Amino acid sequence: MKVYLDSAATTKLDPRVLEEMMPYLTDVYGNASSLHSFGRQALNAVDKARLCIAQILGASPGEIYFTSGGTESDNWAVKGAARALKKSGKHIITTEIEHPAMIQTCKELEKEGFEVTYLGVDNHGIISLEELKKAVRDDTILITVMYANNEIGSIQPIPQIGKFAQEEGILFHTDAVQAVSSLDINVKNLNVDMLSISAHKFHGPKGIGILYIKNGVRISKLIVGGHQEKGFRAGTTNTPAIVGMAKALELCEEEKAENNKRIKELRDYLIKRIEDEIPFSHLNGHREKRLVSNANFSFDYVEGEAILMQLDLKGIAVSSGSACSSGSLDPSHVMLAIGCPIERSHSSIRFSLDKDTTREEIDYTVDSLKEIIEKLRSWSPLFNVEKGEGTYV
Amino acid sequence: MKVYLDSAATTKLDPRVLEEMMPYLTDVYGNASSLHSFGRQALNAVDKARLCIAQILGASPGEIYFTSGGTESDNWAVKGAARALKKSGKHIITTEIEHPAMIQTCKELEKEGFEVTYLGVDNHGIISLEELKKAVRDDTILITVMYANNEIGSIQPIPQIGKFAQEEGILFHTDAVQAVSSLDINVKNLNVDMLSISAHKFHGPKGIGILYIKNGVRISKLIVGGHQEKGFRAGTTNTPAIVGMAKALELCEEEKAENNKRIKELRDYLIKRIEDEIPFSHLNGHREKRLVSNANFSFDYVEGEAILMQLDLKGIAVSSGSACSSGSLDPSHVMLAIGCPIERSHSSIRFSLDKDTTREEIDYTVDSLKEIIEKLRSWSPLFNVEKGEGTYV
Amino acid sequence: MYNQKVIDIFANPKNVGEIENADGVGTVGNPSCGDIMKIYLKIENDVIVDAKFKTFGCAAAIASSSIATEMIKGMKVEDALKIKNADVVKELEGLPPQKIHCSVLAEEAITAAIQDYKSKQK
Amino acid sequence: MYNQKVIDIFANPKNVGEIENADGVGTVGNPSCGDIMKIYLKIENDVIVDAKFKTFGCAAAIASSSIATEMIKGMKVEDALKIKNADVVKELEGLPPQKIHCSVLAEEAITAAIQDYKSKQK
Ligand SMILES: Cc1ncc(COP(=O)(O)O)c(C=O)c1O
Ligand SMILES: Cc1ncc(COP(=O)(O)O)c(C=O)c1O
Repeated sequence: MKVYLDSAATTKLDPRVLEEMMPYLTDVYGNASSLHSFGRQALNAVDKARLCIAQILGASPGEIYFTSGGTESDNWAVKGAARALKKSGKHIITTEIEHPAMIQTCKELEKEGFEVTYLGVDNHGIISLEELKKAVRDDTILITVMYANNEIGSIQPIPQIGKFAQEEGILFHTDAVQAVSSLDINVKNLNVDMLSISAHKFHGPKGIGILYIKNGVRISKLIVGGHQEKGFRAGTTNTPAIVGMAKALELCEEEKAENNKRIKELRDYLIKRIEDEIPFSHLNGHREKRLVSNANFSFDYVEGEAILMQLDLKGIAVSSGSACSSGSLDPSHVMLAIGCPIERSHSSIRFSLDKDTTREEIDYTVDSLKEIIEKLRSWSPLFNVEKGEGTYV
Repeated sequence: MKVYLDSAATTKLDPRVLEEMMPYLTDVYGNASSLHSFGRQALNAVDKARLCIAQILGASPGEIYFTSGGTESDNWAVKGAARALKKSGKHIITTEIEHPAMIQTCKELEKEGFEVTYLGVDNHGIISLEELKKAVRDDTILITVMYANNEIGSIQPIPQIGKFAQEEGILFHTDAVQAVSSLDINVKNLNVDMLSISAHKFHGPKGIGILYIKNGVRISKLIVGGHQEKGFRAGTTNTPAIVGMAKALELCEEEKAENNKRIKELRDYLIKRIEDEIPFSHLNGHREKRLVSNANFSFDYVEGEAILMQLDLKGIAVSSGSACSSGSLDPSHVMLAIGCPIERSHSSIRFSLDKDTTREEIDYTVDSLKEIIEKLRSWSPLFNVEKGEGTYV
Repeated sequence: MYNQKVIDIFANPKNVGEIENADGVGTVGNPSCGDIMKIYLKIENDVIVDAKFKTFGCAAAIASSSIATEMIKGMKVEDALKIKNADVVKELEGLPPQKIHCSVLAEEAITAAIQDYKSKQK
Repeated sequence: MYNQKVIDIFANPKNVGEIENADGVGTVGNPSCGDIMKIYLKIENDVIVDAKFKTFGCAAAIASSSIATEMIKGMKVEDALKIKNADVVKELEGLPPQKIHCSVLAEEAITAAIQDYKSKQK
C-alpha cells in the first residue's frame, strides 16, 4: 500500500488541472507577448487565468503577478519592499517560524544593512499581537508574517495584524503558501498589501506562483528584462503553468468547505489514534488554530528520520523536523521556537493529509507507526522495553 | 494555412518531450527534496536529467543549476557575479545588442554603482574583439556577451572572447538562449565560466532554464530559501520541467546536424526569394555568421507591425522590431546598433524557422508577403506606386 | 491586444488613396517615429464631401485613418474640427493603451487638413 | 540519497540488543544532536567474540551500527581499533555526505567500548 501524507511538501497535480493545461502543452504554444494569433491565444488564456485568480483573491487582475513559485514570491516581496523603502527606514518585523525562503531573505537583508526583529511564538506556534505592536519602531518599514506554518500548521491572526499594520501605515506581507488549500485567502479580509502563493501546494503545477501586490504599492524588481507582468517580472510567460494554477485555485475554492470537513475528520482521527495508542507521543502546535491537514507529533526516544524511513519501507510518505532529515546539524527552527526540547525536536514527524487521503490509509499508517515506534524504541539506548519507559540521559 | 515562423520567440513543445514529462505530471509527483520513495523517485529523475544535460554541455552535474528560465539565468549570473566581486572592481563589459534581460540587468547594476561598457557592433551585428580588448580596465570584473542575437541571429566569437577573458583572469558569461538549438554549446569549447539556457527555445517546456556555473566560480544568490540546487537557488524543484528540458536538449543535440542542414536550406531559399521578388527589401545582420533559423528583413516604406498583422491575417506568425510591436516608442535597439536607419528599423520583420518548417510554408509566406508589401506600399504616403519607388521625406 | 473591429478595419480599410486637387491636405507624424498619416479632403460649401488617406504605420494607425475619414465624410468642417482622439477610439471600440497615440495622429491629421483648406480660402 | 544496501541493513539491522555483563561498553553521541550509539562487546583472549548495539539515530546511524558490529566480530581488539569511519562507509557502499558523521560515531563507539574494556583490565 502506498500512502502519501506529505501534502505540505507538495501535492499531486489534479487530473482536471492537467487536462486544462494540455492544450497549452501541445497546440497553443505561442509566446503570450507575441502579436500574432499564436501569441494572442496564449495571452487570452493568461488574461482569463489572471482574472479568475484575481476574483478568488478579491483582487483586481492588475494586482496579480506571476512568479516561479512561493520562494521567488517571498524573496521578491520582502527584498523588493525593503529596497524600495530603504530611505524611509531599515527595520523589518517577521517571526522565528517563517519558511526558510523568508528567513534566508531576511538574513540577506541584514547583510544589506536592514535590521530584522524575529518575533517569538508561544508553545503552540502563535505570535502575540501585543509583542508585535511593541516591536514596531519609528523606522519599521515592513511586517511579514506567515499565514500558516508549514511544519506544525499553526495559523497566525493575519486579519488583525493587517489591520494594525494599516493603522500604523506599515506595509504588510504574508506568506500564504500553506494557507491556500484550506483557509480564506481573500486579500480584503486579510488586510494584506502583499501575499505569496505557490501552485504545487494545492494540486497545481510546480514552478509557478503568485505575488499579489496591492495597487499603489511599489516594490523593487527582482528579475528584470522584457515587458512581461507590466515590466515588473520579466521572463517568457509560462502559459500552461499559469492556466493550470488558475484551474487548481478554482477547484480548490469550490471544494474547500467540503474537503476541509473530510480532511479535518480524518486528521482528528489520526491524532486520536496516535494519542490513544502510542505512548510518549506529543502533538506539536496548536490543537485548534492549525491547518486541517496537519498533524505533527514527536515520539520520544526515537529519531525522526528513522521513523520516516521505516514508514517509507511500508510505503508511507511523511516528513520530519529532525536534523538528520534536513541535512543540517540543527533540528527544525520551528520546533525550537515553540520550546520543544531539542531531543524531542529530533523525533518530530509531520503528517500532512489532502483531499485524496482515505480512512483506510490513516488506519494503515497508525498500525504501521505503532509497530515501528515499538521496534525503534527496542533498538534505542534511551528506552527500557521491560519497564516500558525511557529517559533522555 | 497556419505557418509559425517565430521560433526565436518560443517553440512548440516536442511531443516526445511531453511524453517524457507525463509521468512527472501524473504519478511521480513527489518533492525531490523529500526523503521518502515519492521524493526519491523525483530526485532520481532530476539527477538523471542533470547528468544528461551536463554531458551535453561538457560540464559536470555539479555545475548545472536549474532556474525558471533564461531571464532568471541572465539576472542571476550577472548580478550574482558583480555583487560577489564588487570588492575586486566595478567594471563590466557587455554589448549594445544584448537581450533586454541582460540590458536591464546591467542598468540595475549601474544604479548600484557598477560601470558598464556597452560594446558597439558592426553593420552585421558582430562585436570587434580588438575593441573588447581595449575596453578592459584594471577594475573589469566581468564580461558578458550573448552567443547569438535573438533579432538578427548574429553570432559572436565566443571561444575567442573566452580565451581572452581566461588569459586576463576575467569572469566570462554568455547568454546562449538563442544558440542552443543550432550551435555548439560545449562549455569547454566555448571557454565560458557561466552560460544561460532557456528550454522553451528548443522545443522544451516554458518556465525552466539553466545557469551553468563553472566549478570554483562563486556568485551571490538571487533567490534564497531551502537547500535546493546545493543551496544556491531555492524553491521546490520543478521535476517535470527539468525532465522535459533534458529530453529536449538530448533530442536537440541528436538531431542538430540534420536539422541545421534542412533549416538552413529553407532559410536561404526564403532569403533568396525575398531578395529576388520584393524590391526595397534589406537583409539585416550577417550573411554567414547568423543562426541558420534566422532571416531578418526590412521592407522600406511600410511599417513592421502592419506587415506582421497582415501576415497574421494570412495565418503566418512572425515578429517585428518596430516600436509599435514592442509597445515602446523606440524601434529595436539591435537595429539601431547595427546602424540601420531608424525608418528602416521600423520596417523590420524577423522570420525564425525551426525543425518543423516546410518548403510549402516558406512558399506560402513569400507569396503572401509579396502581396502584403505591395498592398501596404499602395497605402503608404512614402511610396509612389506608379513610379514604383518611394522616399522617406 | 487589438479588438476584432480594429483588425477587421485594418484588413479592409476604407478610403485609402489620394484625392487629386484636394481642397485640404494634412500630413502628421514622422518616419523616424514609425508613423505618417496624410489625409486628403474634398470640401464643398464647408462640408466634407470626400476624405481619403495614406498612412505609413501600424494596424492601429491604419484603422484610425480609416475610421476617422469615415467619420468626417458628410460633416461640416467646423464639426469635424471638434472630433477628438477619444471619439476615434470610441468608434474603434477601444485601442490598446500604447496605441492611443495613433488616434491622436488621426485627430491631428484632420485638423491639419482643415487648416490647410482654410489657409487656401484666404 | 541512501543506497539500497544501507536501506536493506536499516530495514533489518543485525546485532541489535545488549550484552549482559559485557566486557566493554562504549556510548557516544548525545540526544540533543539526535544521535546516541552504544556498543557492547564480549571479549575473550583479546578477540571480540560478540558485539551488539543500541542506537538512537537516523537510518545511517543504525546501519552504521549494524555494519560496524558485524565487522568487528571475530577481530582482535587491536585490529578493531584500526577500523576507521571510512571503512564503515566502504562496507556500506557509501553514505550521503551529510551522513558521514554517523560512520564517525561508529568508529568512536568501537574505540570507546575497547577503551572501556582495557580500563577494566587494569
Ligand atoms: C510556508 C512556505 N513558504 C514558502 C514555500 C516555498 O514555496 P516553493 O518551494 O514552491 O518555492 C513553502 C514550500 O516550500 C512553504 O511551505
Ligand atoms: C537572447 C535571449 N536571452 C534571454 C532570453 C530570456 O529567456 P526567457 O524569456 O525564457 O526568460 C531570451 C528570450 O526571451 C533571449 O532570446
